[in-house]
Amino acid sequence: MARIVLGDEFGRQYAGGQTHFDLDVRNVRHLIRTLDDMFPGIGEQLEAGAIAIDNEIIPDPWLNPIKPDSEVFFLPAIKGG
Amino acid sequence: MSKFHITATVNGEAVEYLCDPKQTLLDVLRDELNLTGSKEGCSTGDCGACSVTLDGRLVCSCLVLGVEMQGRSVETIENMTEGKTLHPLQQKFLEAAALQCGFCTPGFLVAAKALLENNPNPTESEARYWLAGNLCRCTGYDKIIRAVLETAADMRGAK
Amino acid sequence: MAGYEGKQFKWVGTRPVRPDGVDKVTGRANYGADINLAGQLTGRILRSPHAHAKILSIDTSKAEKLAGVKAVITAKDFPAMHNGVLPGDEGVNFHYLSSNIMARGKVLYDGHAVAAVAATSAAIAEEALALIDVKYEVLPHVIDVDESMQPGAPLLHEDIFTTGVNPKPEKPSNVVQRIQMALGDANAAFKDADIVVERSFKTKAVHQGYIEPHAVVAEWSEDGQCRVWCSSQGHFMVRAMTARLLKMEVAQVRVMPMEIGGGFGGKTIVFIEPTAVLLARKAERPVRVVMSRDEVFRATGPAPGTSIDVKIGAKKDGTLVAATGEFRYQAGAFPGSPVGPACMAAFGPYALANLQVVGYEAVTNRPLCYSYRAPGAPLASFAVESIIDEISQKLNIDPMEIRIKNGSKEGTQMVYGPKLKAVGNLECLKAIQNHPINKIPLGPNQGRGLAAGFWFNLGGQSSAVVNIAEDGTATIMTGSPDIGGSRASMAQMAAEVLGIDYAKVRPIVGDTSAVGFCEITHGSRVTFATGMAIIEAAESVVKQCRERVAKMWEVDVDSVIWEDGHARPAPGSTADNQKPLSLAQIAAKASRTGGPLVGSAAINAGGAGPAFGVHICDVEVDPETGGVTVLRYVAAQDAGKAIHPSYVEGQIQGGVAQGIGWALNEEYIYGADGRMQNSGFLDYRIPVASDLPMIDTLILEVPNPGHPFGVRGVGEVPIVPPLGAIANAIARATGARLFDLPMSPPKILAAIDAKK
Amino acid sequence: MSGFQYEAPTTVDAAVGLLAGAKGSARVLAGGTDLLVQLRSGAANPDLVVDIKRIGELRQIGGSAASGFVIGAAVTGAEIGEHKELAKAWPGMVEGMELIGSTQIQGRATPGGNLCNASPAGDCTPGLVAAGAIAVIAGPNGRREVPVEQVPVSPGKTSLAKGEFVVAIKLPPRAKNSSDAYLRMIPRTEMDIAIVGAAVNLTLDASGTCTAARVSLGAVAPVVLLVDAAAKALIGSKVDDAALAKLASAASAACKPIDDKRGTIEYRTKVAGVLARRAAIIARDRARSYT
Repeated sequence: MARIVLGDEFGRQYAGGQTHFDLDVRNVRHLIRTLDDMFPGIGEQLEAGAIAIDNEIIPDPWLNPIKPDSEVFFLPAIKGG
Repeated sequence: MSKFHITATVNGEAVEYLCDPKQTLLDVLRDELNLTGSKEGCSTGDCGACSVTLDGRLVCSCLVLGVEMQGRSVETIENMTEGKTLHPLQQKFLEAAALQCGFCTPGFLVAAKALLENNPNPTESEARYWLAGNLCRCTGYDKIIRAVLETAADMRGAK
Repeated sequence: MAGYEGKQFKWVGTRPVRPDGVDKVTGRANYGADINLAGQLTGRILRSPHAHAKILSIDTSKAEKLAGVKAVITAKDFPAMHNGVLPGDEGVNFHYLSSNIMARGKVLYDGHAVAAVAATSAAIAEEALALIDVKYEVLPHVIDVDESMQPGAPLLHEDIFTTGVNPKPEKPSNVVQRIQMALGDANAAFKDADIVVERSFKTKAVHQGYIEPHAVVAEWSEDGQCRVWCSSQGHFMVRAMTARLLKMEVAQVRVMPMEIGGGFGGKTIVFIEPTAVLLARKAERPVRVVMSRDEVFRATGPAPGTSIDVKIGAKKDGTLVAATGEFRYQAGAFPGSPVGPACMAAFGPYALANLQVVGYEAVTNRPLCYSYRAPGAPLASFAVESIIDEISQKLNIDPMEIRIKNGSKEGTQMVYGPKLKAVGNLECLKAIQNHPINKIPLGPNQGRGLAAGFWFNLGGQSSAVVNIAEDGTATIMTGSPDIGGSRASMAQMAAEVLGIDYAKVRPIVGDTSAVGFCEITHGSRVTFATGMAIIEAAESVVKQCRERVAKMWEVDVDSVIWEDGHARPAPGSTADNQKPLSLAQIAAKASRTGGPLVGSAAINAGGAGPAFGVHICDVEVDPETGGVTVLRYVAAQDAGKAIHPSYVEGQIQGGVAQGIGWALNEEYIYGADGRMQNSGFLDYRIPVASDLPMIDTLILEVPNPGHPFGVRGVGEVPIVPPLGAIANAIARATGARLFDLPMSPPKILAAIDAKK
Repeated sequence: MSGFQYEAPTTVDAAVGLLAGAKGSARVLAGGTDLLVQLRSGAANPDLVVDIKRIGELRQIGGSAASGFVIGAAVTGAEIGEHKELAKAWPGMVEGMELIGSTQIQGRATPGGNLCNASPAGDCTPGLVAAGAIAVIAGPNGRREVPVEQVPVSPGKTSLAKGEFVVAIKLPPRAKNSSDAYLRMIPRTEMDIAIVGAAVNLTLDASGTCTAARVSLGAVAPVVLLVDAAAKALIGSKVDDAALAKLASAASAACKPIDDKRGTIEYRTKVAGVLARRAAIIARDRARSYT
């Protein structure tokens, strides 16, 4: 079971305040679908943001595998100057 | 409003051009004579990117009218090299990484050349004040000022 | 990718002359405004004189009749866009983007475009603008972010409902979003603090201040293909946005990247390019649109003004126990403020177990607020660093010690989620601590200020091609506009991998039809991400060479190694008797061994390592006028691995200079009518050469594990610490601490007098 | 408006003829550092522009310290700065001129232009007013001379009649133990418009007592001020701390400034006194060594 952390923001908006989840997911695409099934509408929001897996911000996370002991964070997109 | 026919000397060569009274020397250089090395950053004389020498005097070409040029002589960045050889300031700017985006660079070089002709041994403060009319947003001026002072020292040594 | 740990570099880390240098010192380099096509027209844009008004009517008939006018356009010439963010739009609302480029129904700021003309001369184009009759119904306006958030404030948009609040609001407002992030329980943890300092800060909007105004030339051919020449931080961005806004096929638009005269984030979005393309299509002639400096200030994408509350609690020994921050950032006329990164970066240099950050973004009647170098971070850092300094004064602890004691490092949990990998925060602090500047005695009215800063750095999509010519020289191409010398670093990295001379590598920036996609040059990503693509492409060439030589030698590829630009027999391999072959020798036989040697790479780079910077400066304040002189400035920064140290130093020095201007004098000044009063370089005061001292730089190299050479982005973090460093120096020089930016002479004198 | 009539006469009479005969609005072009900006922004839309730089007498500096200098209205700041005797006799007036803009601006800007642009913040004008300079004005009725402070009447407006323009600025003969100084406050070190400017011109006797003084302030009223009360504070004193304190409060008291994007009423009023005091100290020390 990977540890999934939504962050306060998405937690309050979609998950009734819950931010931490333990989910059995293969990759990020699968994770986002799973979360969208749990909290309809969250998927599109998560797609627009950035994702960190095991403390590494992943630019194209869709097919990125998630290990059972992985820690996954969803965070706001960052724009540079 | 009919155009004015002007005969002037640009980079040592006699040129003729037609211009509207409202066109600046910068407009003439860039649009009529295709000398685009002088840049337009503000058109109010505040950035120095259009610096040229007019009858030997450093000026902003955006603050000179094209019609004022009759019989006058202007030198631009395009005439700074001696043949195929870069001017020592140009060479030093390259070696000292004294440019980033390069947009202010022609103006700085023209102004710095005028400085060294006027004062071959400037202090850091003299160089900074002489060049205060040339804005650079990339470098923080550090490498530019160093390049100018080092070139001055090299040129004094060469004499 | 091959590992380079411990490798002795030949080119990486040296300071060669940049390949584009000669063109730039001779005036030969071409920027957007330097293009002059046959039959080219001059485009000009009519802009709103009002901060907020309903457009009742636009009558362009007189202008259209003027001799020499070839096209006039208004918003009705732009296709309608979906109002919302669609998946795959990277968060861009194209209805807003289109409405910013040409006002629809309402003008939302002084300088908002309402119409454009193309004519045979600038004089005629300007005359035509004067003939366009726009009838307005002026509406009340709002500029300040706190006022904009008030109930009953003039409403800019009917369709903005604050996100991030429960329950979802039923009435529209100017507040775009509320965001929140937390570690532990800050509000509870304050009770463990021996001292709590809470302050409110106000800052004014500032501009990136690049010297080159936005410029574009657009041309259509009879077969419906469109070519665009412009300077931007991303010609692929210009292509994508222009095609989308004008409902064209992406491949129909070919964007030529001209040299770019500075951007700093301000050229990461389109302002005039689609307008020029439309004018050119309607006029059936090439059209050049070049902004005036006044237009650049009034109608591009400056950084936000803000209102910030920060509260920090500490133990007597200086240990930070809890902190909260509320960051209220102006958006411009449309959503897009960098409040997210601000919340995430504000406390970046500190390891805090209990932290809560809240961010608000509110639209205001000012130009689109867009990216400026480390977007959002400098303002948040100014607030945090000011309070850290005040705490160190109140606890009588050295400001360096308190920062080292609480400094974030590898393993520190960041408020935005991940833990830090190897970073150079403490290394920078110690480098500054050991710098000789600390030994220089300060005179009367002088003060020394310290501040630390953090920026994420980005990776992302980049493409690169390495072509080997028949004589073994290389031309390398990327799609990343070179804004500060990246062509030099690309060539250095290619030369390093290929093992050939730097002078034998010629780098270019390819247009959108010549090279694969590259994201915009932003987020300090080019040397990191595009450089990684170059390395990968060059490594592919090396692999091809080894394979071909293996065939020639009739050995397996592992028997061929690559060293100093030569294929050599692997020691003790079956190829032992073979003579090494140089890249030139291999290239000369390419036609006999499988054709051209071309390496290419298209990547989506992860692993961008965060950057930290620590700055210290000395200032002197004239107690009778409030004038500030910056006497000395030293900046230390972790570059991971400096590919071209001169340009790393240049990035640091440039960021520092911008930060000093931001701290002392730069601001958007608005009249009661909501119009900008200082839209020129005379009264928008960016630092001039005589304002600044030499800026001493210390480059530290804590390798980024996410890059083969250890590279970290370096371009952005240098602008984060200066605001705090200058504020702290002024506070220590005068005994009066300022909480408003800019710290201009009248404000400083008032603060000094108030203290008497 | 796509253009204007441009003329570059070579005599004062020809210039007067053009200006007097102009149909519609006419502007004099000297250095052009203000006029060209106004033309570009649309703030000025003249029908006629008369370039006076080809008139010989306007491009010369004549006279001497003893007899009094005559500075042609179209002489540039750079040329004034390079005139050693002028800079020695009137260092304050010269540094005021040289503070206008950048090196590039100095290559064009003129004292006549700075005076006739009639900005209360013009850096050259306070020095000229403190010097007691006279403007020589040519017009359809011949030439007349007026104290320079009578040329500007309000921001952007002068007392010149149609057909008139300034041809020269006369400085009085320079007595020994006299000197002057000009200081301005700007947020940067260069390239700014003065928030406040102060010029002090004074003469000492052998004992170091101030026998004559003129104090002028810029950017604190609609026009550059000549402040008699401030001068009185110096005259008869040894320009000591007590006199300087009186000078400073008299200078501040004379201010009638506005709040604008460049400064506040409070700030301008306070700093006017500070700069007047500092300028007086510089002028005093210079005067002691001027023979």
